[in-house]
Amino acid sequence: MLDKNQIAQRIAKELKDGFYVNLGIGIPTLVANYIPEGINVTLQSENGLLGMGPFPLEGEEDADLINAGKQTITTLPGSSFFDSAMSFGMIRAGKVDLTVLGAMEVSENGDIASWKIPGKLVKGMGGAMDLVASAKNIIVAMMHTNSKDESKLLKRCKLPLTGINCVKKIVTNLAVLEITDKGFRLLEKAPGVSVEEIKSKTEGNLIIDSEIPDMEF
Amino acid sequence: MLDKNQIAQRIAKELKDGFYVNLGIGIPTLVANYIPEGINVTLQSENGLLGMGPFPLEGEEDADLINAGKQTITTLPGSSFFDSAMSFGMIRAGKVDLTVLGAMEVSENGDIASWKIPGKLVKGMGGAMDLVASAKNIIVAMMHTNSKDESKLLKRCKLPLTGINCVKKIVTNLAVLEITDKGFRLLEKAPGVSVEEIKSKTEGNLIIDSEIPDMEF
Amino acid sequence: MKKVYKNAGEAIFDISDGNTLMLGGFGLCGIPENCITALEKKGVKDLICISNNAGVDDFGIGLLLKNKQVKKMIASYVGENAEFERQLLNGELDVELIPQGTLATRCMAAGYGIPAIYTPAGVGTEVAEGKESRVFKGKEYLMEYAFEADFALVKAWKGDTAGNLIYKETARNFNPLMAMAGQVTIAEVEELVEAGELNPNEIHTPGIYVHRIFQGNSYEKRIEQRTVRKG
Amino acid sequence: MKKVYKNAGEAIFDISDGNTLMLGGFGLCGIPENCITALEKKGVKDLICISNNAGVDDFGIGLLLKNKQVKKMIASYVGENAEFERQLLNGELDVELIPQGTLATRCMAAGYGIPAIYTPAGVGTEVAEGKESRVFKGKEYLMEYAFEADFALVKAWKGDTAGNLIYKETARNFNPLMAMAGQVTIAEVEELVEAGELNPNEIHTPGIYVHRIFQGNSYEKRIEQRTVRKG
Repeated sequence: MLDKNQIAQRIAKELKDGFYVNLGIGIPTLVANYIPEGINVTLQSENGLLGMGPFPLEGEEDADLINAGKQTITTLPGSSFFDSAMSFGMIRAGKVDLTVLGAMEVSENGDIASWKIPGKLVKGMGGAMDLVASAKNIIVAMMHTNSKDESKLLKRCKLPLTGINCVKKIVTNLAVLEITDKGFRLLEKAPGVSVEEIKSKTEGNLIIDSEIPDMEF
Repeated sequence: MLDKNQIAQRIAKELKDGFYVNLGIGIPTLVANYIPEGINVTLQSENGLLGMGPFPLEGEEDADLINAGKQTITTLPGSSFFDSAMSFGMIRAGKVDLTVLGAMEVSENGDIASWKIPGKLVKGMGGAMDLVASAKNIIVAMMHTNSKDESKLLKRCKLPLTGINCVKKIVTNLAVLEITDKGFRLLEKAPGVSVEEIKSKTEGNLIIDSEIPDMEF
Repeated sequence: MKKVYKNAGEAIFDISDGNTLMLGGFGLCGIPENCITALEKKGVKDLICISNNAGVDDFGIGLLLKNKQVKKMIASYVGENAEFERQLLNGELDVELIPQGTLATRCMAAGYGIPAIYTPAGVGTEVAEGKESRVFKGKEYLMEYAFEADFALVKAWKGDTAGNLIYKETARNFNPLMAMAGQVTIAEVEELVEAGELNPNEIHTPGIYVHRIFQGNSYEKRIEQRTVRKG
Repeated sequence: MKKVYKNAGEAIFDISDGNTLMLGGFGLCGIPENCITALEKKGVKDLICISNNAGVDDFGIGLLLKNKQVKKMIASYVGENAEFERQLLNGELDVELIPQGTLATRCMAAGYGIPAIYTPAGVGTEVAEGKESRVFKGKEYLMEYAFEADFALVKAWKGDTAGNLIYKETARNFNPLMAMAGQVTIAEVEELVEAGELNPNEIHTPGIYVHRIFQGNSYEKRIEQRTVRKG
């Protein structure tokens, strides 16, 4: 079973040289720590920045320089600032190669629910609906089950949707899966996790059409 | 009867302090030479400039700094450059207070024809259709009649239209007129020109509802 | 026609009860601090505020919420504000949540005189309810209308007496979009210079969009999430 | 992933017969001179060119026209070119004239992933023929679609190895809009510097929109209307 950092590490393997990537809040943010050697990736922050760097050194925080999670950050050489319309413009136009974000639920047809729990206070969708509606390639990073040990990979999402038919791949603490016409196709399993366990914790249709290898990092 | 410079001079009297103004090619360009004392006007050039100044001194021409007529120009303090989408954006949003442009024909309901003569080569409408469709206040600067001494102020335009119901005021070599629900309302006549002459050279409905004063400059 | 005002209080003199305001900023970054304080002091009520966020309890739009000056909030994310939560649950506050890119683009559309645009954000979700949708090249989009606002309150880094604005880093965010969209746009700047002192090639918001400008003071520029790394 | 190319010839290597190209510039101001020369040399034919103007007889897109490489021209104003006129009257060339603001906005829409926008330009004229129109708040607008182009060829003043671009003065014009809209965007710049040497706050076109960049040479920057005043 993977921890959050290992999920991030596995997702980082999906990065290709030259990619522009938008990383959501939570596990997705950790992906930046595992960018493979020799691969040059540019991070987009939807509040108006390309070329996001690491957190600043203590004392070098700049209130005018934050990411979409409102954290103080830095820029890397070759960065640029722009307004929010251009930021979502480049997202909508498919210029961002990969979007990694968290989710509460994903359905077997690629729907995602991530922003609202009825009965609980609604905080808002922020940029998530724009991202999932437009991104060329969406990877969801999440735990395979919720705190009640219920599957988060469902036939149909129960929570209000963020977007439909959009998720391409899911990396959980148990497995790597891709969305196909017929449901979740199991690609890899976490070291020490059995296919049976993944089956039992996946409510949506699970396709196992070959020997399932262990994830590599 | 006015010459082109006097038409421009009369139009300049319509300028108000703080106005943003777009001046078309031809007579409208001359308006810039007659901006009244104490009135601060900012000229917009639709190729991407606010704060257009006069032509450069000989030897100071800058190929990267032209107006919409492709003439070398200069900038004044407080100027700004922007792209063509923003330029027409501010036009469309009604931020430009006054647009002055030439015309081949104007009809009594404010339609304007200015870009195309069937049978002759079509050069294109450039930004004229955007300007007339969006400007808050459009003044047409033109001769009252064409080279065959036919009226250019018509019941209906005969040439292909540039825009409809858009012209507010017309300054010709003979008169100042405004467009009303019922046609051209004569406001002023050029010094030495009779109301009868204006009547005879205006094909569209001409409203004369008071004593017509001479233009003042 | 002077655009320069002495301070926020003078610049917002005619903002009235029930007005719709756009307020620039993302979180607490790039917000019109001086204008917000002046609005709080003026005590205008029943405001409709369009802003990406609603500030925190004791800063930003949170100040206006605490003071019960806001009737309706149009935003994309409001998760940082307990007072907001309380008023919402008590039915004291109306809220409309819209996707962030839609919010940004509806402001831009207003500034560009485009009455409506199409975006895929929200298709198939509750955001699409009651909205017209349309398929272009096999993909579904929602039609979204340009915003209207009586006033836009924006914050820039540098400005000049002609109203030209330059923003700093990610404090740009919604500011240039809202600046274009206000019926009346009021800009507060950290540094106000004479027309001619800013490079015309580096202007983010041309002065034509800015009706009033003043040099703000005492900027707190509060940081919401101070994150640092080890040296 | 290197974006930097040695010269125009290498950067346009895969432009092929029948491709749709956007070319930046207004008149001869801010046109991709090096790319045009390379296209002329390469001899690709049946091009569909989207550009505000068509150059003059012996410069700009005029060079491609003279060489009979252009099948169709989409522009707002083409009045400066006698060869253009000849080909058009002979039926050798197809031309589509559209309002300048519509041209600009259709490029921007493409770069922003917005499939269609509404503009009042052309309502009631022959430009409206065959187009869908719609009334918003009592005013009629035409629906205009985002442009598509295989390649966008743009010219900037400064660029860096990450593809960021800064334009100079009115040479900006259509360049940033087309840069956003190309399936492949090729930028030629007067000065190419290393990533990090341009101020990120002053970038006009973020590098994400630019796929290839090279430092051009021998810029002629011809002036169409040299107008001067007495000193």
